[in-house]
Amino acid sequence: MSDTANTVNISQPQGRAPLAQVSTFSAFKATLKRDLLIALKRRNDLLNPLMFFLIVVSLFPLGVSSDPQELTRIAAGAVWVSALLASMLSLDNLFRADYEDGSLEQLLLSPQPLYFMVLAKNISHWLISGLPVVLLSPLLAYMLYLPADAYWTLVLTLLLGTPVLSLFGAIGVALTVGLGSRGLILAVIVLPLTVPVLIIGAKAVVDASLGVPLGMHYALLGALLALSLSLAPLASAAALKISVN
Amino acid sequence: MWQWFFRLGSPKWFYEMSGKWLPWLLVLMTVLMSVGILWALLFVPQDYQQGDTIRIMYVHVPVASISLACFPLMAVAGVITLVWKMKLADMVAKCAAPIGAWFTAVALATGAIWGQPIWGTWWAWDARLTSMLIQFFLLIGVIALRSAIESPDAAAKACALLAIVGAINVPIIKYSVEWWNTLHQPSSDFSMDENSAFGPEIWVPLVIMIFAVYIFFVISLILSTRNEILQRERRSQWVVDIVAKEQV
Amino acid sequence: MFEQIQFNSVAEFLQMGKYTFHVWSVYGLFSIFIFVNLFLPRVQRRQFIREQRNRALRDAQLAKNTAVEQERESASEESS
Amino acid sequence: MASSHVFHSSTKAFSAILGYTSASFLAPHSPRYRVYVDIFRTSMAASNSVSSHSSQAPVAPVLLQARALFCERDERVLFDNLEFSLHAGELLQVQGSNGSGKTTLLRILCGLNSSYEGELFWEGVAIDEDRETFLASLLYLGHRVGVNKILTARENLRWSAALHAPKTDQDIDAALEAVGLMGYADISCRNMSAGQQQRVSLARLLLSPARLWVLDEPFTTLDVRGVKILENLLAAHVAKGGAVLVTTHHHLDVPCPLRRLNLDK
Repeated sequence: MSDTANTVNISQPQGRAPLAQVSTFSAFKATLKRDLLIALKRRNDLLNPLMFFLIVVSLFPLGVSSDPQELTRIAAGAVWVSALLASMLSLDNLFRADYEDGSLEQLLLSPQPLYFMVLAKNISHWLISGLPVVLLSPLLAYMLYLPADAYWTLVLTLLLGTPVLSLFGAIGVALTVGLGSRGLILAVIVLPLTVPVLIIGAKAVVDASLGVPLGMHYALLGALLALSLSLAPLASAAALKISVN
Repeated sequence: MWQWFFRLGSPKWFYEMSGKWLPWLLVLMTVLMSVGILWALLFVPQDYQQGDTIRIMYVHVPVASISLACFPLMAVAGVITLVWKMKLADMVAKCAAPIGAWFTAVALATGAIWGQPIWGTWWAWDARLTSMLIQFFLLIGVIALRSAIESPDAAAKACALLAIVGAINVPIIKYSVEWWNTLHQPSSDFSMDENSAFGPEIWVPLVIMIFAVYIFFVISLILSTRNEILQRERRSQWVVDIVAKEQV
Repeated sequence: MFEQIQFNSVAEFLQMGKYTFHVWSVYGLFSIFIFVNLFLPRVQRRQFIREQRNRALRDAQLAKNTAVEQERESASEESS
Repeated sequence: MASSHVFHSSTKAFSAILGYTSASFLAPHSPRYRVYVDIFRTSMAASNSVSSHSSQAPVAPVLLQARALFCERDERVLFDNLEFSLHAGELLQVQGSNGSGKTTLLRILCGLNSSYEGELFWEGVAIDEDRETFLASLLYLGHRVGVNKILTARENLRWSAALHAPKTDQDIDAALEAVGLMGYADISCRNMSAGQQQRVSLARLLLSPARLWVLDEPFTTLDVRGVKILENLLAAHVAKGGAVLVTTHHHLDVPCPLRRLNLDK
């Protein structure tokens, strides 16, 4: 055994060891790929938010009225509220499994900037749960008799708005991921934060059918997206650190 | 300066000092509040449009203005909690949330009562009321998060973060609600700035009431913070001494 | 500013023009609010102090009880 | 913070003389606001189980150092004024009864738990100041294995390697083989036993360039062969000049310098 001890003392590099050269980008890609792979392997999780979205939207004609004129009036709001709820429902998958199996600790202890790691998870979450909703929305808009002028606006505003929902939602999930019984607390925390997106998005669709120019609406949504892209992952990262504590 | 700052962070020091301030604050509040309320009820002239409902303004506006100040206060306390790990800041933030929620609820209720004769309904999706309602939801979220997390340390940090995120969001929410509201329907002429004839006989009592309610807010914040300090420091000797001494 | 009190009689003051309910309910709500916010902390404080005292008493009692029980147990073991 | 550097270099000189750092009398304790009586629950049981080690003249540099650590959980002091240092080429076993704070200590060292007081240094620099360097040198395996059950063993390792240093699939397969999971690379981890999942997690040790391994109860689910494999991995890492911090109730039988830190009274 003593020769092992000898090698210990001889092979000491002096000074601080050089940093392992890992590009953040490749870690970012790996995280993105991993999350997408997990989602693809769990088809149900992929489908559930979409089905939820479909069902909630189809509840509106049943609950409100099947009268086309009335549905036309509420179409924009109904689709937007349903998209909001669907993205809220799917948020649970964002950090939960990673927290439970310990992968989250590995992520937090990686020498990568956490901002990009959280961003990668956010992007994959949006690709899985947000994008399908955006793609399905024209069909539902048709079922609710949304005026034809507003279709593109609906798709575009959802395209700009649903990432914001994911990003804000991630903060709430990160704050509550360690809680045993989260229940509705996630919704209570996150839903008020999403009010601006809902207001602007739904209003843009209404205004599009009225022929109002929409530059302002897109600018506001874009500003929200830029703001949340730059700040929300930082807040989520900080929240994750608090939650694993 | 820094020494003072960190001494303020000591719960014991705060407890002792606030005990000295409280009587003075209570006297000041009682005087200002009595003057303000009597002035508002007896001497303020009737509004040519609103009649005697103008007197509601002297309650609603001070309460509402403080409920707006609550989120920034919690956010500042949150930054101090996260950066300097000062326990007192978290205690203040913890106590400010329910008090702020109460102020917001009262502001909403008085706003609704004031609005009824004007709108003909108890609730209108007026920009101010709506953004106040959403701020109420945000505060409820912070309180819910606080009670959901068991570890006080994690709860402190999580709520600090949520308060900061919320405080960044409040102006965005306010702006977007106003934008949504003004384009939907013409703004109700219910806001103060549109009362062009706004003489000192109107605003002097209002300023007095705002000061009075601010002091009231500070007093109730200090009172519940003192309780929180006792609760958290219950094992330290000075609290044990207080418990032993106090007549119940 | 204080030219005059705006009301000619107490009854008129209590009536507040057309808005008896509106004005007085707001001021009533406000006074309840102030009252609750100033006195609830007092109540909580007393509760806390009572709790702490009871806890101290309980701890003392508990220590005594366990001592008694242990004695009893050892006694019953001997008798059986 | 420059003072901490200066101070630390003097500690280093000390540690070179004493063999391990016991600079508690030097450390300027930050005044803590705590009135109740401090109970010194922890003491360092620094016993060199390998006798040859203590007689070696040149002492390996200190990698990790903890100074005046205090931690309290649920109104109970877990440890107070805990001091220890971990040298290159050393294995430190943290011992203690259940609930004595072993896991908490490891999580504090890694930075997963921040509710503590005291100072931590990595290679002489406060970890708070240069977290990135520390994290690049750290591999932590916790209670929860960090293996996603839906992914296969290879997919799991590909991701965790990419966080530190990307590896080819050949490397990953070789690592899996080394931990006795040959042929399991494409099996979904859901279909593995707890011990096998633990082994997947252990394969990280082979793939990571980290110098410091922090392992929380790594032996729990392993069978006899698994235990042997892990012990050999630890010894090899230490022999290369790495450092290991491990909690276990298992009696470590490793051919390398071993020190014990006892968190019990």
